[in-house]
Amino acid sequence: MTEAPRRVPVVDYLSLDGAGGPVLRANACTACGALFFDRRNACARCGAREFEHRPLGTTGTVRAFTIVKRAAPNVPVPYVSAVVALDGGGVVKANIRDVEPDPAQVTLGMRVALTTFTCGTDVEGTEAVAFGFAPAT
Amino acid sequence: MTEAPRRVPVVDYLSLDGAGGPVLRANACTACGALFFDRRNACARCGAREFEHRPLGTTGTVRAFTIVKRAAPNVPVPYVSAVVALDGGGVVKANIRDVEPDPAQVTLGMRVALTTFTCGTDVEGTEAVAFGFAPAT
Amino acid sequence: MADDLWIIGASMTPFGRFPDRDVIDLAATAALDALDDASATIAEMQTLAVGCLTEAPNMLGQRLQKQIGQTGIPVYNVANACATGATAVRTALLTLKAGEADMALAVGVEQMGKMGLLGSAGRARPEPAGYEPSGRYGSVMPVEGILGTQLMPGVFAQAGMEYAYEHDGVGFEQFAKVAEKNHAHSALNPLAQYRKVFSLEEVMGAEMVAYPNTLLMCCPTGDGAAAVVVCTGTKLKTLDPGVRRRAVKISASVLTSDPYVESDTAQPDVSTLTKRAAAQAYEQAGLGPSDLDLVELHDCFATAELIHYENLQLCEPGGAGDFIDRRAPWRDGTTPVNVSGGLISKGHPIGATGVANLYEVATHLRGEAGDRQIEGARVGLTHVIGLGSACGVHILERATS
Amino acid sequence: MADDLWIIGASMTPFGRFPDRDVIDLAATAALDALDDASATIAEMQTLAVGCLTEAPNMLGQRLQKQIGQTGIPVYNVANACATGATAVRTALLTLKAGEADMALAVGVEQMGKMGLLGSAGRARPEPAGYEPSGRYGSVMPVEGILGTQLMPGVFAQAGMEYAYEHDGVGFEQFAKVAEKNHAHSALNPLAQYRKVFSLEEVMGAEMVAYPNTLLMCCPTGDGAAAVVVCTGTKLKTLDPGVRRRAVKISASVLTSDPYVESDTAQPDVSTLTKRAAAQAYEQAGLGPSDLDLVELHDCFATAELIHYENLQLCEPGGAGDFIDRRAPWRDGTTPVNVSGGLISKGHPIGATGVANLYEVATHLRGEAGDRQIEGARVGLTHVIGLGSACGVHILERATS
Ligand SMILES: [Zn+2]
Ligand SMILES: [Zn+2]
Repeated sequence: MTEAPRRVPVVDYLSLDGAGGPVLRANACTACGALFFDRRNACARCGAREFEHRPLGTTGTVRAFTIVKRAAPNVPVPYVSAVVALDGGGVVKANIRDVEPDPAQVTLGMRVALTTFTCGTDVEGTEAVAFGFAPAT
Repeated sequence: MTEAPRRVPVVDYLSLDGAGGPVLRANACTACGALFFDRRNACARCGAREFEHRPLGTTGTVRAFTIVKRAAPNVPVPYVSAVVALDGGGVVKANIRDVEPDPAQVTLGMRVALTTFTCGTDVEGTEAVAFGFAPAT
Repeated sequence: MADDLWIIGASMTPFGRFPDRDVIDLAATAALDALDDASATIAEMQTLAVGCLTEAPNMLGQRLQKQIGQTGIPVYNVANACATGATAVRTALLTLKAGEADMALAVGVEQMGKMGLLGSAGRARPEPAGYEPSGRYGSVMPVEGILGTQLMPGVFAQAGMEYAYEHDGVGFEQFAKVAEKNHAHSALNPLAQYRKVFSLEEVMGAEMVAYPNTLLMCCPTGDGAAAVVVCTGTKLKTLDPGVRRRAVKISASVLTSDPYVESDTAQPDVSTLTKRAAAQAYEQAGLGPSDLDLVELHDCFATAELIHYENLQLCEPGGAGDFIDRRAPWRDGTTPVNVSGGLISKGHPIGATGVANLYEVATHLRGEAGDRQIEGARVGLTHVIGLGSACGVHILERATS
Repeated sequence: MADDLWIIGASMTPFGRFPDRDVIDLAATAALDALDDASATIAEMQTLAVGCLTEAPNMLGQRLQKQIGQTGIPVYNVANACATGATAVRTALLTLKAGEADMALAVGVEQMGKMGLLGSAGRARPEPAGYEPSGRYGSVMPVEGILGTQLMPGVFAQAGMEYAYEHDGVGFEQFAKVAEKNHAHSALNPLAQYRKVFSLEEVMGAEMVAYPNTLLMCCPTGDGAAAVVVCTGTKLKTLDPGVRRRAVKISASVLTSDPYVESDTAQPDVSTLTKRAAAQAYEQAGLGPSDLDLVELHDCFATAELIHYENLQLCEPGGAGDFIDRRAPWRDGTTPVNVSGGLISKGHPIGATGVANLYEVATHLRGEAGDRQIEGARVGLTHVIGLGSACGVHILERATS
């Protein structure tokens, strides 16, 4: 029996133990290169059934955002949700952190970089770690 | 404000206050005579949209039965459920009361008569009255 | 070989909140009204297709038959998110095209009550026990709000903002103008859930739900039903002149799902499948966007309507902002859009929506739309999209004889 | 005008309990296997129809596409109680007959887990607050168990007992013999949820659920999926000889609902709609019951199978008791019924069932059923019924060339 890990990624496509720090990892179709974040049966693009793990870039561009002010009871508002196109491929949704949740402060096309934060602690003291993006230059 | 009634029928097609005692009342299609126990939009048989209330016979014949031994947690088992064809028209499902829940004691084609019983009491003391059928000669 | 397809009866209930009626009452009302409108009886229907998202697993079609006529015909209970009603119509049409029926009934209905803008996601999140990865993303807890938002208001907000990113002249004000228009239109529609006019300032100043969508830019939840009786052209020829005169031709009927795009990993793409459906529909009908006298499109949020101007080719590529700025989609504009009030103000009982927009367009083509009539309307298009995704597009034409 | 319809690919997953897989895994496995079996790709499918009762509102078809190929084709999510899978197949066939597709994929799937024999009705009843009449019967409390039973085991028990009332020679023992047979058959089927042989005494002596149905006479809940690839005759001619040789002709495809009968007020009538569907199917196929080499029918309970012998014209009127007494429906009898083990022992993941019985019959017609092969099978019939009600019947024939 091993001791319970102290930090776990909130989703399994977030890797916390990469040599270069936290990184998102995709299932890449070996036939066509399409990227997916979930467990796969086959490729949505080409139908092939083989995949390999691939780490993605940690910087990207905000293609779209919203500022959520009405949410489920336990979700703190306001927050900024965005669609981020990663440099080198891959599109992901996440919160934009370290920015005022104000349309004047978030801009379409802004450059962002991957960041992580603790999003919860379970009854055993394990911390769940989520990812987001913060403004980058 | 009137005082809460002390006895209510468990379903509205059971009438407790008929001159001749409890009776089932159907919505009868004025066009084709088809009988229904529920609130109606139109006739399932002919599509007409007018109905009149009609009291049904209180005796009938068991066309089918089952003896239920596995049921939802609060339902006492075993009990006998039956499909009863009423004399004069109308087919209804109900429990057969006053009979052993034993296939040797319930017979297909047996004659039965309407009976009522208290099936619950709410927080205000109101009794819910249900109907069933008992062996008749 | 291919026969024409026609709507000969159409109806919708008022949209709103009807806690004293059940979903069958709503469906039965619409169905009986559509049959009456078609001068037809349930006995003449050879198939029944019913769309209701919340009741999809519960044999609603057969429960409806038990209230309006059990004739033994095939019943299809279908679901496709917010395209559920359109899918029911398409299924009825398939049975006509397949030669299995010459007259059929399609019903869309939903009783949502006050489930709230966020649906079941609006409920509180349970406290975490021990973290265990589960599901296709190996998540250890619900990630809504942690990894962005996947709820409708936010998804459609981001879809609109992506359009704004790609095209100039689109921003909060343009999105808000869409809602200003639809609220104004709804004031003329006695069947609409809301009929209140709001100024642009009021729309923009309302409670923000998910920027840029304020509360007045989001469709409400509600109850309602709509129904159509459809038949083949061969059958139509045998019907009474009064029925034939009011018949509306279905010149195109298309259903699409979302083809792969790279950004699917972030959120569903609501544009590509709409573009494909529109292109197929225009080809089927032999008509183009310039032929349209009115359009009922899926404005679940104001941001959605704006991007569908381009998806449906109502405006030039990149021109959706300009299109609303010059009031083209207003009822007195060049291409009236959502003269019913749209989902934003007419309401959006999910399963009913895709049938109700056929009712709306058919009513205009028949010249029976009363105060909100688009005069001389000859051709109209309906569009719905269900996230996940399904898109239904129909093009209707007034009978030429 | 009418083109032939063919099955060119068929598959089913094992039926059982698969807590480590999700409903999409099951659907994807069946879909990919059926595509492989047809030597086809998802890109060749022009429509997708998916039947899953519990996931009907949740865009399962599109979620499946996201795992096997998002090609933008129309997706139909359908539901019809236990006839859900058959309805998915019929919907795919409609798109072929309508000329909207020449090849299509239909998938049926369900993940029920251990929901138990009574489903959600098996949960405790809440304590009564103040009595208020509600619903269409103005009931002041749930009446299950108070006004008889409307749960499946009891409804089908009473349906069987009504047959026993009307016809001599039918009783507990005849019903039990049905289950004895299906358990015996299942021992030969590697895909069955259970493969255990029981003596008649064991069947009759098992825990009584709802007389005359003991636990061994009731189908289990479970998980599983099945899929078929269907195409038109015109398309078939263009395909490889290996595909054509294994193709199975769909000679009849029928869906019915229950016409009005007086006893509907007590419980759904499962016989009339089955009789009608069978009569229509025989007429469509130009075949009769004596032509059938095997039948897969809807034995959700042993009582149901017995009455369907007559409903499907497999026995003389009133002769269902004699039919089972003389072992006619055993695999070595005159009309093998449920050689797969049937719902009772093969299992009954609701949405999968109506597709899985097509897989079973097609596999025999292809001569690929292994240990359970009915030698020389040329014609087979499948039947499902969903309470409420929907009945699907298909007749399949081996390719004659
Ligand atoms: Zn690929
Ligand atoms: Zn009538």
